Amino acid sequence: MEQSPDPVISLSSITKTFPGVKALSEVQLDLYPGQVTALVGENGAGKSTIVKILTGIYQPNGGAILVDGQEIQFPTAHHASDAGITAIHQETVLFDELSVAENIFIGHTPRGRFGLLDTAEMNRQAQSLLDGIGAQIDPTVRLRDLGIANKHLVAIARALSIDARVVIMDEPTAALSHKEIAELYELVEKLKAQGKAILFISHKFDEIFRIADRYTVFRDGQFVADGLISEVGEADLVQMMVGRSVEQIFPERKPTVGNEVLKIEDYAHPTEFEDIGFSLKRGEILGFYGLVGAGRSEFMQALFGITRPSSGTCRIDGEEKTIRSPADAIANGIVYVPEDRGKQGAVIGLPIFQNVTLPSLGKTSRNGFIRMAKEYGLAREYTSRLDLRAASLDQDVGTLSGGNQQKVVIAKWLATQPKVIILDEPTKGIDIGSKAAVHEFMSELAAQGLAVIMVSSEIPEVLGMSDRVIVMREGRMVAELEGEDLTPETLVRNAAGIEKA
Amino acid sequence: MSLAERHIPDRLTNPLQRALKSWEALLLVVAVTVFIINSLSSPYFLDAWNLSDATFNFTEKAMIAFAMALLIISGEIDLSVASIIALASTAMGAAVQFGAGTTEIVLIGLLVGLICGAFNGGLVTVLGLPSIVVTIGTMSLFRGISYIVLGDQAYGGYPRSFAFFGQGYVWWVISFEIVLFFVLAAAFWVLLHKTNFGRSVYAIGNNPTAALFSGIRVQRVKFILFMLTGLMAGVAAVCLTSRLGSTRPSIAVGWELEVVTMVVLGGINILGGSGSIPGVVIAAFVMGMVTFGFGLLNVPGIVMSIFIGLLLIGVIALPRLWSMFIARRG
Amino acid sequence: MVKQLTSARETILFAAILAILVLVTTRFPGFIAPGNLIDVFNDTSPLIILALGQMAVILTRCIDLSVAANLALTGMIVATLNSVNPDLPIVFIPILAVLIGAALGAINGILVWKLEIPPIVVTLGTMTIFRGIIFVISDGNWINAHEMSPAFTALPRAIFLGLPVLSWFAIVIMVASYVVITRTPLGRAFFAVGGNPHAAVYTGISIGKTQFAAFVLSGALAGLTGYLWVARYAVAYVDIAGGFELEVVAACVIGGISIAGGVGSVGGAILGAIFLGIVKNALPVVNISPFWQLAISGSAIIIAVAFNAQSSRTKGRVILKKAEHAT
Amino acid sequence: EGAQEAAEELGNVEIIYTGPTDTTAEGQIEVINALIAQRVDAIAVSANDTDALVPVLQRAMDRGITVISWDSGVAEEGRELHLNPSSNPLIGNMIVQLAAEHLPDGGDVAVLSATTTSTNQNIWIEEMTAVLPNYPGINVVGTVYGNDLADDSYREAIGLMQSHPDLRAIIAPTSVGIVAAAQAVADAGMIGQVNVTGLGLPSEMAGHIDSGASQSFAIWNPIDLGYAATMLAYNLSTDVAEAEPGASVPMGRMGELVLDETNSGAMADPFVYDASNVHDFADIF
Ligand SMILES: Nc1ncnc2c1ncn2[C@@H]1O[C@H](COP(=O)(O)OP(=O)(O)OP(=O)(O)O)[C@@H](O)[C@H]1O
Ligand SMILES: Nc1ncnc2c1ncn2[C@@H]1O[C@H](COP(=O)(O)OP(=O)(O)OP(=O)(O)O)[C@@H](O)[C@H]1O
Ligand SMILES: [Mg+2]
Ligand SMILES: [Mg+2]
Repeated sequence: MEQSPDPVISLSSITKTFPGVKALSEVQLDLYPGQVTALVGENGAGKSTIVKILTGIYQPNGGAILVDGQEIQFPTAHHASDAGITAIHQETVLFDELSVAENIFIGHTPRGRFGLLDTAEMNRQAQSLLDGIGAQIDPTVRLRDLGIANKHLVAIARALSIDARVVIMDEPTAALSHKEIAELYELVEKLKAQGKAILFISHKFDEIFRIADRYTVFRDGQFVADGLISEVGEADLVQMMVGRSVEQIFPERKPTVGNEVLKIEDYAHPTEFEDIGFSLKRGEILGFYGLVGAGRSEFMQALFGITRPSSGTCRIDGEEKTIRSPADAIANGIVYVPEDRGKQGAVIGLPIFQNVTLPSLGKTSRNGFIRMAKEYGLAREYTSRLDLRAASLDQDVGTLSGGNQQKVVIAKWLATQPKVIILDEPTKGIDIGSKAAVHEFMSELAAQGLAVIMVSSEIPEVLGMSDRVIVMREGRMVAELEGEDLTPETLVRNAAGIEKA
Repeated sequence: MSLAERHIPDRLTNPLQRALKSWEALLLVVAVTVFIINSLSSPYFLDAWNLSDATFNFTEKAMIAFAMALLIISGEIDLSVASIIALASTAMGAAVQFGAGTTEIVLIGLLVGLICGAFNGGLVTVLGLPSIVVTIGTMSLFRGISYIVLGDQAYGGYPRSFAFFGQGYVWWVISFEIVLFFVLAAAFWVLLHKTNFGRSVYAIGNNPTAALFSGIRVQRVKFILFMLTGLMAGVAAVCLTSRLGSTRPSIAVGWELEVVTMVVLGGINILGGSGSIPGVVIAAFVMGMVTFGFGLLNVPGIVMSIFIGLLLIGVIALPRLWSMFIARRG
Repeated sequence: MVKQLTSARETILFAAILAILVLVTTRFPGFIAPGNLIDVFNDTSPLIILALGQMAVILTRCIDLSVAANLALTGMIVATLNSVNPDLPIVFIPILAVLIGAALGAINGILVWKLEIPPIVVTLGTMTIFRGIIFVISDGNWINAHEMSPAFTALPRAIFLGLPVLSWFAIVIMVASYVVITRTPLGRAFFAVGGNPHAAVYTGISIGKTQFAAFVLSGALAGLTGYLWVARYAVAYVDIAGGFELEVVAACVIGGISIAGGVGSVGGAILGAIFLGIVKNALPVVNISPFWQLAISGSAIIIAVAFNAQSSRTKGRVILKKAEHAT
Repeated sequence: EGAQEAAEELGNVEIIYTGPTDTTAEGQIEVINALIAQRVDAIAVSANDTDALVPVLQRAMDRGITVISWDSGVAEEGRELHLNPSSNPLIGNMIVQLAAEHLPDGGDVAVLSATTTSTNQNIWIEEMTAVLPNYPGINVVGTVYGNDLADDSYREAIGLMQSHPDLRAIIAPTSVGIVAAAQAVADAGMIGQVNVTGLGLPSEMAGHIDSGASQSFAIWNPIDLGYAATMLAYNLSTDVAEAEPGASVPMGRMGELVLDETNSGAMADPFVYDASNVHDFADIF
């Protein structure tokens, strides 16, 4: 450590409290020029919170921020970017109604005559930024017309549009496909070469070991350790993160496959997907793999009754059913854990226990009248099975970290005791400890005879958990893989549409 | 995984403590203050008959406010309620001309309210239009139909027995309207706070997408809420028409804003998602008492409205100013 | 892409306006005489000015229900000032009106910004408070034509290049709004704050300050309209422009400005106002019974909004290659 | 003012002058409730709605309060007597006569009223229609409503001039409407062609008489009206007089009010103002 240069930015004894939660308690963090520092920690460890403090979105309750040894404060996001700090945030914080170029430059648009905004100049600069990161996006299109991956690329371009010395990336790869992730790595190398200090937050260990030079570990809002990546192993890092060792990531399973619960034939939608058909048996875990934007979520949402397919049949336990709404799907034992937790999963504003019982109100009430004791009972049962971390059950879900919100959403569905559970990216943005819990839980569910559909973009997860995998590309089923055929190579080949060599 | 059971308590603060710090408690303090100021400033205030007369200042509006509270919690709004009163009242008046009896008149009033509510609800839920805009439109449309029917005429000649709803007394100074007010308050309290339906209203108000993904029939619940609001406007139309004994198209002009003011004063979040019926009940009393108290002091109505406006902003602003003040000192 | 979508919406509205004109002309040919159209535009000018201010507010996810009361209060103040001190040079009057209106708007803005009270609550409150203050200032009395100086009442109706000054005010404000909304950081901020307030914070835009600016703008325009209104009708009293706030909001919504914030265009707001203005002016001319007017304008609002929603309905994403080519 | 004058003359009377937030019947009811609560001796009301106030006023009478209506009346069962500022047939005749005087050859005339529900407006227009046959050549082409709002009235007046190019006069029996119509005529450059007349206040109309937009208009003296209403209320509540058909009730310097079969009576004839006298009164009311 002695040979490293002075840090560009250094945080010391930073404390941040929210009503009822101490998100950060006297933590420290140093970022060095030309180096990538990985910030690791479980869900709710306070990673995103420190990012928001660094970018002027939150004000710390205590501690100091030193830039080049000078103490400084960031009352607004402008102050932080003026000090040369830029960030790609965990949530995509962009404007659907504005154009790509406007999104990239909002807040610091080039000015032309009379101090008015210079649109042409802005579009040109945006184009060159996008080209620079290998994104094929027209800067004049409206953001709402882009897919989720492209939106993320715009967010990256936006961060780079500020001439920064410190670049922060909070889970930048969560929504990106392989190709885009590779390009991101290249970009990181380029930034490093330019001498920028990079803070990289990720739950994916392969990534961290590939690109980071240093690490800092937080646990439950406290600083645990930091050092050089070259001096630690994966197991040590995990140990520091969770305060215990996590040995085996995917549970050993002996699938006991029962009779068929769900049979889908010829599901099609005018614009999103077509020709989808498969069958699913009790106790089975069926994986759905594909690149982001392959239409998996759209199909699952049609299956769950959010959108209506234009044709196709759905049989449950051999009986043909028409699912017109999520209420129908739930009544027929199909439930869906959505991908967009904040928008579609948790009802922020309602307490945890009410979130859990929302789809099971029929069970916790008598003749439509609520029984509180039953509600608390049900909520307690399922949240403790998922090892939820919260101060109390009547706390607003909005005050939980992302991973814990996900647990509440899963608990909500398990409480309905479904026949088929669809999990759309169930471990996206979840820390390694909770991830293992979710995986264990999934196999437990399957062992109890539940049929599980798991949509995932992570190959290890798909391979580790699924008994069978369906690959989708551009709205169609392109392969159904099982046993021997199930290899990383076949998955990627089918998902990307590459011909066999 | 350390399965050392992490115990999560049900609640951190006990319900009583919570109630003491609530909006309703604050409002109750305001209500008691208003009551005391009124009785000190006018010798006429503390008189059973006068207080009874004063309740008419708010009962009809409050009946609509209960349903509007649910609608606003669900994230929608209905600005056409006063116009629904006009249309329902017109329909009742027309029914009288065709020789309808009291029962038929009341049924027609309620039915027209329900239909108007369904019309709003249909435009909002089936066509997916924003309710604030739809109901600005139907606000003109419903009252406009009354004008087409009645023009510069008035309907009168309501049967004697019909007068009971707006002018009748159940016992001594206890009017039918105040009894109905309390019955409806209790019914809406149960509906919002004690039933699955009420729970889904809150869920929809906080996050309609997640509510839909949780199997709640969002559009159906909203449609029912619009019908309920229309129905309550119909109930108010029956009471008001009975109290006035006649119908003109200009009946209840401007009530929509008073109803919304009452709801907001009652602590219902105008953005949806939170609020309670007891709050609305207390707010109704506060507004009624304030207008009556000022009336006794012969303050012109327009000056009174300054006070209502200040009350509306002040009741929300003061606690925030106070906590800002505390934060600055601490 | 942006242009395509907005212009599609505006074209429909424009077509609707033409259709009404044609319909009215079949019954009363004089309506589309240039002179009359100028009159109609002039009559609609206050609505256009107010709709442009309201547009800024609605873009930031707020609503200003106090515009009509602000108009009336500012109108009353400048009229009182003029009657007390008729020698005050006329150029000061509109400037003063803008300042008073902006100050009233700033009250709304501060409450929304600093205390984070929902705008509908704030402006519902200030709406009644402003009206009450007019009563207190005027003691319920009117200020009539002969109490105002001739210059005071003459300004809006003076003809300049064939158009009344009132219309010129509207035209200048239309152009200025276009520049502010499309070509300045403030205009961009209006869209950002309304489109995604959460993200606006991340880009260093202050939500509160932007909303404050929108309220001040709306207030300033309402104040200006207050003077123009009082001078044009040569009378000031408590109830002038009563209920006009809903018409202003209706104009914006008909013009395709999303009440949810972040979506809208200057052209839309103007067309929305003109649409209502023409309906309002056409009805008495074609001899439709006055009792029908309310119902007709109500239906017009509903139909226009339903139309708008239909034309701007998003197709969603297109994943299938086949479907992509088909659309 | 007139009421104060009467109060001073009587010595032992206190006047409470109050009004609702807006001009609706519901608002007036709230005010009347507050007055009942204060156990006033008499209520003199100018009603927003003929019928809607009846129940509450009956309750007032049940509690021993003298109720009279003035200017804009209440249905018979809701008051003891009604004081018309002038007799309705007289006003109906007056307004059309004012128009006819300046149209020796006849011509098209339109009416600009207040709201569709104003009791007094409707009665005057009815009376006017009744006497129309006495004015050959005068052709009433329509009635529009300006809702007693300056802008609506203005727009309606403009609309009238557009849709009836041969319009020669606008009769506005409302003080808001007549001012707005005069302004509209002036702005449209129709002075000399369209004459505005009706009921208005000298203080508001002086300018328009000067400009020629209006040749003449009529009104009663509102000070006298307040005075008379107070006197009547006093005399009824102190049982100096009874309100019954055919009775006459004294009203101080205004003489006596003779009641007809509906217990209503007229105070005095309206007075006509034109260029010769309007400025003498403009400062008074
Ligand atoms: N606005 C807020 N209000 C209240 N509590 C908050 C808020 N934001 C974060 N927290 C709390 O602060 C803690 C840290 O959250 P943070 O989002 O920083 O975690 P994280 O490490 O980024 O987790 P993840 O990996 O799930 O994204 C959590 O306990 C969370 O509940
Ligand atoms: N342009 C967009 N606008 C709004 N939401 C989008 C957009 N693009 C994607 N999404 C949302 O992002 C999610 C992912 O998109 P999509 O369903 O196409 O991918 P997928 O095949 O399910 O892949 P994955 O589940 O791995 O993201 C969906 O929930 C979709 O609704
Ligand atoms: Mg995070
Ligand atoms: Mg997906």
